[in-house]
Amino acid sequence: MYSEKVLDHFTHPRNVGEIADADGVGTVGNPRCGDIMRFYIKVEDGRISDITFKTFGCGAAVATSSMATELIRGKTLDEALQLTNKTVIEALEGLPPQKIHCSVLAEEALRAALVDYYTKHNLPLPKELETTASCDVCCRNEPRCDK
Amino acid sequence: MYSEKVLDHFTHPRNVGEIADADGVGTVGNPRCGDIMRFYIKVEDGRISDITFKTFGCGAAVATSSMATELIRGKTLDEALQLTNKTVIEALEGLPPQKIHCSVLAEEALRAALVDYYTKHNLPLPKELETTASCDVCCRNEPRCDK
Amino acid sequence: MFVYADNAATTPVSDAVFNAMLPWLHDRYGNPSAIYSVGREAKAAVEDARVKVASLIGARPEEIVFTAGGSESDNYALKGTAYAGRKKGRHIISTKIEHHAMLHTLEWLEKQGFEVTLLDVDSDGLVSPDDVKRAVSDNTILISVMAANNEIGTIEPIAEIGEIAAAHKIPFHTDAVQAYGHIPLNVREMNLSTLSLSAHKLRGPKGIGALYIKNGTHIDTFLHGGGQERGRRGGTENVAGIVGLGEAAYQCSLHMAEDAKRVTALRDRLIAGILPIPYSRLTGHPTRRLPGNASFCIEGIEGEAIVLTLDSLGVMASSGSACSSGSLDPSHVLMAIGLPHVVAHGSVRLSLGPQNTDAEVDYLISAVHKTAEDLRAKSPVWENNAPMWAKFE
Amino acid sequence: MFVYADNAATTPVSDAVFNAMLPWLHDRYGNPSAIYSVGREAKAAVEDARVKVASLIGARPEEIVFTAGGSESDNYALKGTAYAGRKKGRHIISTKIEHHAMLHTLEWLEKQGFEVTLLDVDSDGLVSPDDVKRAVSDNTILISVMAANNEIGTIEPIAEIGEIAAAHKIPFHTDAVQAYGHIPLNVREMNLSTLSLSAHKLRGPKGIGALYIKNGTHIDTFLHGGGQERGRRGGTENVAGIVGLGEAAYQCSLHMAEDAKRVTALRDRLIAGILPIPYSRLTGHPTRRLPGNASFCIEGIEGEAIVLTLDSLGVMASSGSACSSGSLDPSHVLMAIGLPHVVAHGSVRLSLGPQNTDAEVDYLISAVHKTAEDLRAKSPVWENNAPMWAKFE
Ligand SMILES: Cc1ncc(COP(=O)(O)O)c(C=O)c1O
Ligand SMILES: Cc1ncc(COP(=O)(O)O)c(C=O)c1O
Repeated sequence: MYSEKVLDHFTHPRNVGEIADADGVGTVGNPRCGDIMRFYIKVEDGRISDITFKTFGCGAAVATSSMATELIRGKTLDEALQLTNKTVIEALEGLPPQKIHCSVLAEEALRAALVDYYTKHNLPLPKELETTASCDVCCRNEPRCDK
Repeated sequence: MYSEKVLDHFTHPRNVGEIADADGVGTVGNPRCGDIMRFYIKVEDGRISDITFKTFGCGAAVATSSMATELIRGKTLDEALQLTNKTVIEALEGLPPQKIHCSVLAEEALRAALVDYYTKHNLPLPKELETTASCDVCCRNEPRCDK
Repeated sequence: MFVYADNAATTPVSDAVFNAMLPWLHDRYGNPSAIYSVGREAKAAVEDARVKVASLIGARPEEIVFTAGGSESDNYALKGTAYAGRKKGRHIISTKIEHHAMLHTLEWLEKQGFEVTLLDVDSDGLVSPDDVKRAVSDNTILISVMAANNEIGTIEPIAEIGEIAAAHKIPFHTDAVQAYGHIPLNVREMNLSTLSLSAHKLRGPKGIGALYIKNGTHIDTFLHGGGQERGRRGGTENVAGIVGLGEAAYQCSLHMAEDAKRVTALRDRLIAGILPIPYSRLTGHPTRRLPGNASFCIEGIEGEAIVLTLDSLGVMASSGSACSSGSLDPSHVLMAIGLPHVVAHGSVRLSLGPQNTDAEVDYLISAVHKTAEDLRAKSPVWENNAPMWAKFE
Repeated sequence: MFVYADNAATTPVSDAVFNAMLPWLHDRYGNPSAIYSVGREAKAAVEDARVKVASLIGARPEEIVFTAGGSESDNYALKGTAYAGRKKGRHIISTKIEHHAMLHTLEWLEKQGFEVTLLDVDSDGLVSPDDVKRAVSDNTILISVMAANNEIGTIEPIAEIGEIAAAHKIPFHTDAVQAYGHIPLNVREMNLSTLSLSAHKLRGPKGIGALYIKNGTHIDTFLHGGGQERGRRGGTENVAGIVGLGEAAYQCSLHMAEDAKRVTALRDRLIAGILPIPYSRLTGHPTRRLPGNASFCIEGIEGEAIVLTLDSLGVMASSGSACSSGSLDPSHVLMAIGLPHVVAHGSVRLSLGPQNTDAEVDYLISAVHKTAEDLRAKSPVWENNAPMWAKFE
């Protein structure tokens, strides 16, 4: 059911951990639903110079976190804003249908970390971040933010 | 489904054939039903000195004919009148339920041959033979004379 | 000599199939629904088999659902389509010569309030597409006609009937248990909604089969359970069986055309060798028949006795006579093609496979001749080289 | 090290079973319904297996019908009894912790107009016989309670419930797929009308099972077809599978008591080794549980991730977490015993069999400890050596 890539990113997740002096931290998900993702970012010269995550969740949740951080690391803030769950899924060589929501969660976690960064640093929120949905409520018999 | 004994009597039937100068011949069954049995008997000194059969029918029909002739050969007429399909079934070490009617047919064939013998020789019909049922009609969706 | 000539009943598993199955029966016992490694390798084997089973009939892999055999597939197709279509109508069209897995399921559906029309066939066992057309009503929710008959081997005009079904937008099922792997079938060209198949008829193992379900077909689940087969058929997958079916289908994709040619030649020689027996006849269509099927009626002797006598000569064959079916009437198929009872009682079917040889066919011919002679010599209905009913004809 | 610890999902086929099956997969391919010699020898093998399967539960051989596995047996028992009893009533009693083969069949029956009461269980997973008694009405036509639960291993009070069913003359079914061959069962003492079992849970092959049907039970046929299984289940018999099931049952009749003792000791050592993990708990009854079942919830980590991490350490295990079941909720069983979602997400089941060793148990203990540590280190809900929800408790 999982691609080799997903299994590899689950078993050897890249960028796990915390950043003590993070510029932005975003947490999405709900423990009741069984997934929580937290992304930590460090921003230098308009670029995401460091990014790490901690994830409570299934194989796909861990793998999408790992892959998303890999794709984002070193990107400019503008580039980071363009990351969609589709890119993550492609990079992982596919996800089973019932696991698509994990990739959405990863996208949301990054956006939450970016919102945190802009807010903490009193910067104006880019348009793209104004509509950030929360995945907190998307549990229990409802499609969980599956786009 | 068939006992070894039935298979043996089918494959190596005893007493197959005709008796040219038979003292009695009895035919029962209906070709439409798929079984016909004909018994030939020779009577000497009140004993059945020879008995043969010809049978059109399934394995059990052949085997019961064979076994019935074996059981009868050499018996007195009175003893022959006592033969029931049950004795034949036991001697064959059992028959599948749907094949019981074959053993009935064998009993009927013997009785028909005896009736023929008594009639041909102008002898009074023993009581036991007065009620001989005919198996000719017992076909098509009715239990075939299964006792 | 031992000759297995009952390949329409079941076939010997081929070496290729046996060897493909072995690891999955012992060392590789993982549950395909499990996400760990030994589960994933079982899953991959199942999906590989699905591709092979699908490609033989031009289906997509996801249109194949594995079942426990032809009977389950037939039950699933009929009950599943009937219940899914219940709101649209209650009328089902099928034929008088279907297998009991079909007929008994249809009887059960009648008890549940469905109406069943069973079409007649002609004396060769052919269903007429015109009859199908005439039987269709607004109320019809399913047409089901077997691809080829198991007793007499007649191959039905499935493509023509499929066109009628398509024109009326009625789901169309075929029981292809005898046909799959033996003759070319294409689910798209034949406009099929569902198709039943069973592994043990094509040198695969017993107890495994599949139902093709065209994408988009409305069908109720028959066997409820876990999420196996994408929720369409519950039960831990019979991995070894599925792998065996996949390999059997694959072997057919390689060898079906050449095997059919060779087996047809054997069959025709067998038929030519047996028909000289006086008062014998071929049953089923003379040319539109399964490559391996040679079925006859031999008058004056009884089918079960024929089978047992052939058995004593080392030949495994079968019969549709009343006795051999354990019922009072000869098989419904022999009745449907209009044979008199006295003729149908002498039914014998020899069915060949690619493993049968020329020498075996020679032996079969002589064994059937010998059997007919032996049994006729013992038969009270055989007089002066003819059955006693001949004089009434 | 490789340790297979998912024996509740499926078991490795034992050498005895494998060897018993082999000839029937290849050389001895006869159809048991055929009357010729190679058919008769297959028939004899099937009947021999039937005796073995029956004797393990005190049934008569003719009370055993072979099926394609536990799911088919469950479907057959429920639908067959419901339809046969339809004129008497429409009410069925079962429990919230049944397998999906039961629950999904019951849902389907509800759609057909039957009424289903699903009883609650206590926090150990036990069904209360008093609840059964209270649920019975004049309209009740079937009571069905599983013999032992597949996820948490709890063994249900079947004998007590059987007495209630008998007192009310209501047919009583049990899904004994997890129990058969593992714990003693007696169909007469337990007043059972029907009992489902599946070979691959007792070191037999996948895709074969049986339904015990007490003589005289009114039950509709589920899988219609030829006259196989005395007309009660159509389809060419899976001879190799049936022989495998028979041998597996026979092996259990020889070794079940001693195996259960040994496996229980392994299980208890495994439980004792895992429970020291902080915020971990055993699920299911502490003592009334299947010999091989050791199931836990470990807080702060997610079940599918546990299974995949254990896989990377060579351990095959399973989980009832939402993710691993592919649904949004943790398993209905974990919900039924009242676990909060956050706890249930951390579910992991290790299930042992007689082939597991002491050294394997040692390895399992260390692998689970390592897994919990690794995943907790990556978990945002694990803070200061406790799950973040601990502070709210
Ligand atoms: C309790 C229970 N019932 C039914 C089943 C279904 O059995 P099978 O997978 O053999 O169809 C299983 C196992 O999968 C089970 O554990
Ligand atoms: C035409 C046809 N349909 C259905 C079946 C049933 O298949 P199975 O025995 O695999 O259930 C058979 C063979 O037995 C068959 O010949």
